[in-house]
Amino acid sequence: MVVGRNPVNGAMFMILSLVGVAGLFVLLNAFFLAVLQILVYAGAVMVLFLFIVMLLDVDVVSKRSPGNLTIAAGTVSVFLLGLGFVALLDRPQMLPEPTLLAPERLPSLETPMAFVTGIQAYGYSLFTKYMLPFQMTGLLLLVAMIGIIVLSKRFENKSV
Amino acid sequence: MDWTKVFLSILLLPLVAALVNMLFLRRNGTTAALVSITAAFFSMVLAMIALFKCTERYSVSFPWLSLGDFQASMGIYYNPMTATMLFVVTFVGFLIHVFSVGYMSDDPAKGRFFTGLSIFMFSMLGIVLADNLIMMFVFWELVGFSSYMLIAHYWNTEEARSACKKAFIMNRIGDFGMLLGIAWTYWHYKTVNLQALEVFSSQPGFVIHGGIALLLICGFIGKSAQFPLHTWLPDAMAGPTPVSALIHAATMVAAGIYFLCRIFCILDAQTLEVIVWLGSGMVVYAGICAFAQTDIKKILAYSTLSQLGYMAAAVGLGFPGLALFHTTTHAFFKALLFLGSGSVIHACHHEQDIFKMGGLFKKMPLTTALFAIGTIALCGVMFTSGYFSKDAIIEVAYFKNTPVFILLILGAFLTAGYMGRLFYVAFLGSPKSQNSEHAHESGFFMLVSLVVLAGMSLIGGYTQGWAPFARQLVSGELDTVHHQIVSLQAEGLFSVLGILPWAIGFAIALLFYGIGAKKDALQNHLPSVYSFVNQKLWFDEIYGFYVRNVQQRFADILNFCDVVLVGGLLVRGTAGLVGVVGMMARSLHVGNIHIYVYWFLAGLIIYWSFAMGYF
Amino acid sequence: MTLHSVILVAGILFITGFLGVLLRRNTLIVLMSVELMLNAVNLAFVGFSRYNNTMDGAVFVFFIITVAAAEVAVGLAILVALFRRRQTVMLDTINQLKD
Amino acid sequence: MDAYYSSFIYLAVFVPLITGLMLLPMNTSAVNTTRSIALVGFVVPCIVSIWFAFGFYTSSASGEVYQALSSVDLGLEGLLGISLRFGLNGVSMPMFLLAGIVGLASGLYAIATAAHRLNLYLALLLIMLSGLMGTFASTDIFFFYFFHELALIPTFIMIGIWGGQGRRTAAMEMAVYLTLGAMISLVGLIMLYAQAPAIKTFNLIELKKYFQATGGATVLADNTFAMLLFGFGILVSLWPFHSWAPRGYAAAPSSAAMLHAGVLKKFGLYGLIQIAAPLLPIAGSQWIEVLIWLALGNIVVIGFITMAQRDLKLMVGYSSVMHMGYIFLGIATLSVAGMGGAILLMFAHGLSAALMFMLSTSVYRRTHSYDLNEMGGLGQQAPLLAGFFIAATMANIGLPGFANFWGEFTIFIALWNQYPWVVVPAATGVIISAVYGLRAVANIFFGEVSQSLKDYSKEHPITDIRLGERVPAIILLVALLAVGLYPKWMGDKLESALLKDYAKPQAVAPANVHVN
Repeated sequence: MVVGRNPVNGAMFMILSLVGVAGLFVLLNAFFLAVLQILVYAGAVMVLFLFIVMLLDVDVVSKRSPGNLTIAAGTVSVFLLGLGFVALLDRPQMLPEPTLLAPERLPSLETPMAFVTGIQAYGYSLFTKYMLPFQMTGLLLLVAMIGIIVLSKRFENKSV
Repeated sequence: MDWTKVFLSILLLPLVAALVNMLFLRRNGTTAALVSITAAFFSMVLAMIALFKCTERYSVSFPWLSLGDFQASMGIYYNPMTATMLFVVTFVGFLIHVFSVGYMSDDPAKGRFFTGLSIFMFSMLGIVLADNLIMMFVFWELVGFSSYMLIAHYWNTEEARSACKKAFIMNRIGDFGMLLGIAWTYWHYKTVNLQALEVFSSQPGFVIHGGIALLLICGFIGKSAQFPLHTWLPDAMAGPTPVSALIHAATMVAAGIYFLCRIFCILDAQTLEVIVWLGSGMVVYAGICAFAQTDIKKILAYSTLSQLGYMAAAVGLGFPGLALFHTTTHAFFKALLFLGSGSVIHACHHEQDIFKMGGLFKKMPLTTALFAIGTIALCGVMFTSGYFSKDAIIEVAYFKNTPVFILLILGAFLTAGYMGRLFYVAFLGSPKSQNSEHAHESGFFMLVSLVVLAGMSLIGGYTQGWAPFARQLVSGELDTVHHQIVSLQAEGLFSVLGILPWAIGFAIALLFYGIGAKKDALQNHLPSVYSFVNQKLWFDEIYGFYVRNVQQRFADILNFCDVVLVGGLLVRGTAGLVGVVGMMARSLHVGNIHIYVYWFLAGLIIYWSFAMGYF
Repeated sequence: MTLHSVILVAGILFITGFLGVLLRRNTLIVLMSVELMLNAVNLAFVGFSRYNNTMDGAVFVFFIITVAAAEVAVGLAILVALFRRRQTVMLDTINQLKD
Repeated sequence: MDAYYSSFIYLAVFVPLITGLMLLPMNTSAVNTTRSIALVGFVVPCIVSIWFAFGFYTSSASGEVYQALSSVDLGLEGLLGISLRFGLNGVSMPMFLLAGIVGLASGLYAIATAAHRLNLYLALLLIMLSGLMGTFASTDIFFFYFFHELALIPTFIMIGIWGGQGRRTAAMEMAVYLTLGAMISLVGLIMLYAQAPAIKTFNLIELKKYFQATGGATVLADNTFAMLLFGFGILVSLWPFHSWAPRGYAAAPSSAAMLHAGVLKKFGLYGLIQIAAPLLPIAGSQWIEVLIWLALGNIVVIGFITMAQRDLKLMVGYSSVMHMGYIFLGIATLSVAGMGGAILLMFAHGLSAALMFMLSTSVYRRTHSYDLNEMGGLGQQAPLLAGFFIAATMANIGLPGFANFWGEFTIFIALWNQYPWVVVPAATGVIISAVYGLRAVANIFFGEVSQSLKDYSKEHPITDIRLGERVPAIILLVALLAVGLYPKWMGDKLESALLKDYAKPQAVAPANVHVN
């Protein structure tokens, strides 16, 4: 995706990596998120991407070597990544294997909710502790929807 | 009889009249005049009833504002002083109202004028009745305001424009000191009630604070136009003549003297000394200045200043009763003189220069005769009212303070001199201008008030005829003076001194100026002396210089600093700084998304090193 | 399954996305790369959530997915609008924001 | 009973807001409908405030100085301690009344002098009025601030759209200063909130109780007071943070200037009196000396600067800045008398400043000039305008009979008790204001008709003051006189509230011996 220049190929690889991440979620016992990942990302978002790619029908652009600064930035970022790994490796004692809790155990609302695989836990969290952000997200989606409508509408008027 | 209601009616009737005039009768001058006169008349009647019937001290007080430690009240304190002044103010005020009907008959803004007169009466009566310093200050300021409005009556003339401003500001300067004095009194004596102060001061162990007294008399200096705030008074002649009469004779300038008498109990010896010298200095200074004036009203204005000097000297010598006595008689004859001059001016079609008058005795004999009565009363000719009051003050000075005595005698001599000059030049001889040739006797309203005032000028000095309660004010002090003079065996001296100054003054004026002179003899023969006198010791010039070159410059410099430093450097500078920061921030926004990525990376590095504890 | 490995994968994904943003000039691919970075963060979130044994991280992922979906929708709308106007999706030619 | 009373506060706050919002989408051509809707929005708060002023009882049996208390939880009470709380005490009542009266006067003036896009103009004015009523009626610090901002923002917009010369810079300068001041005071208010973790509320009454119980003599309290003092000070144009005021007012359309200079500017002073000083008396006393010096700067320096002005509107603006000095001095006494005088003067100055701004616009309408040197003799053509202008000037320079006098006088007396030497320079302001006030009157109205006025009046015949200008002027003058002639009715209400807040720290004040 990063190396290839064709956006369609890129999008395909992207789907691949998203599905991979979903698999990792499954491994981490976050089944709900994995499903969500597949549905929203691989299902909706990437389809949207592909749709736009097709719609715009962008050609494969001419190759242009990146600037020195870009290369330097890339190097630095890779270096940082390496540094992070080294830092992680330095402290093996901080990495105990987390134990999994029984998925059916329901948490009480006062104490921090323990990690549970069941979907009910998400419901509890969303409608209690994260009520306000949840509402805000709803608002955000609404705003995004209106924004998209306005964006597409305005340019149509102008182009006519 | 419920005296509270009586006094309140005296006070509020003019206010009601003023309100009615202001709200409904702006265009209907004649009705407005009627309303004001009615109010003044009933005020006068009630004041007379009080004078004869209310024979005890009377006080009543209403709380007016209370905020923690600060308690202000409005109230009435009635004592012989109040009785006398009430009568004088309402009586002279009423006559001036009557006179105004004739004098202002053809003025288009009669409604406004009578509104002003009524407000003036109201504020003046407020001062007279006030039972505490705060209330007095309230009305004190109101008097200043109403005189401002009255002086500004002919508001389209340049003189009125500057005169009214000057009068108000000069008064304000005096009030500034008075305000500080009141604040100090409030906390030092813990009361501003006049009666309470009287009671306190009579208690043993009471120490008068000199600083307070000095601050308080600033109010007197401003209102009574004493040195160095006297310059507004001659200029105030820009107003209509009845106003000049009201301001000079009965009320405004007398308010200063009245105030001194009211707070006499908290004036200390040094302050009294100051007052004496202010007063006696003014007697001579104003007397000399009067010689260089050709405007009939300005001569009278300086004469007022000089007479105020007598009153101040009396207070300063410790005889407030005599000061009020002179205030009373002065109110009569000075009102007479002003109204007489108004009658002359009216007849001469607003010609005010005495060297353009002349021969008026033929055209308007009654006015001339009445004016003559006023003149002799002012000069203290035997058996007129002025004689009694003025001589009493001179006698006091004789046994109290010799230099002051000499100054006062000199003042009496000067008075006769300039009044003689005025009378000979303006009334005798032959007409010197078109205007004076066509002069005619004034109408009924003007003459009637002149006649009454002339009568009072002649008999007002016989205190035996006063109401007993008011006589308490002067009888004691007159007796003291009499005993002193008898014990010093100076009666003979005073029988001579009672005649000598005015006789010599009149004689010299007659010889020097001659009858019906066309030109000022002093200007002809001694031009240098004349011009010196005409400069009036350069007070106006000094104040003018101060205002133009000191105060205004200072203000301009501060304004410049404000605009340039605060407004320019600080504000624009801050705005500029913000702008620079903004420009720097904008240079980061190059529009290329890759650049933002670099910033992102830089932020990442900083964050990472922070997380690793390198910072 | 260790936290280690999860973070390692998340880091690699993040850097990949980052390099994509850095190197590519096609706005579509840049947007995809941003998505990839968000995914990396999601992964790390879930890992830490497991590690700390709380629900918070997992719930956050939920929000991020929602926001990302909205973001993609809006971003693509802008992109379409831009393309209609300028006939290009290349980043280096789109620098009108500067002024 | 309180609930019944307080429903009227809601009426006074929200009727202008609702009518203002109603006007926004109105058709510009429906002038008469616009005017009548706006009239309702202006009249209701005024009537409510007057009714409150007269129905206000001095002290209740329980010693509670607040009346018509009410609160509505908007969902933030549990989280932050914020509720929409309304209530009036003796300190806020005069301000509430002031907002009502000046609001009506400026509204009538705006209605009578049709600007272009009248519906927007009136709508903004109404929103501003709603904010003002809300500010002074709030007993919740958060909403006290919130309503202030609600009133502040329309000011900027109005200057920007309808302003006179140099409106851009003026609006910018004003916006920068006022936002800065508001930010600083907001930080101060939040610091106050943070210092009372035990009660965790923005409720002013609770905070007062808490702070009076605990004292609050800490470094933090000291800093908080400084934040509040300077934040509010900037909002009130405390010298040397004043330069936004004269220029801003000069550029502002008259109704906005009336409301801002008259009422909104009192927000900072009100905050100092109602919040900062009673909550942090000890910290306050640390800052008094600074405050006194700055206030003297307001009086003397600005006084002289006012004298140097040649432009009528700038002069009026500077004089309004100058009078703030007296109020600050009154606050600096931290005593019942001084604070009472300050509130009286705030009330009076609000009215007289509004009147001055209004009348100077009226003068401009007739002469098309603000240049004092070019004018002259207007009194002949417009005697009634001259009369109103003189009355306004006299009120402004503190003539007895107008409320200003009692304010200034009380402040001087109160100040003398603690700082006698400060009174001397402060009282020179009495002379200074007379000098510039009377000069303006003399230059505009007295004397002969000036050449430029003659030239101008040839083409534009000069008329006297019209009914639409007369009515608001009379409203303002009557209010000034009502307090000026008999200040006790307002003074008693003030005293009852102030005694509760300021009696304790002033225990050392000498008892006032009064002999009657």
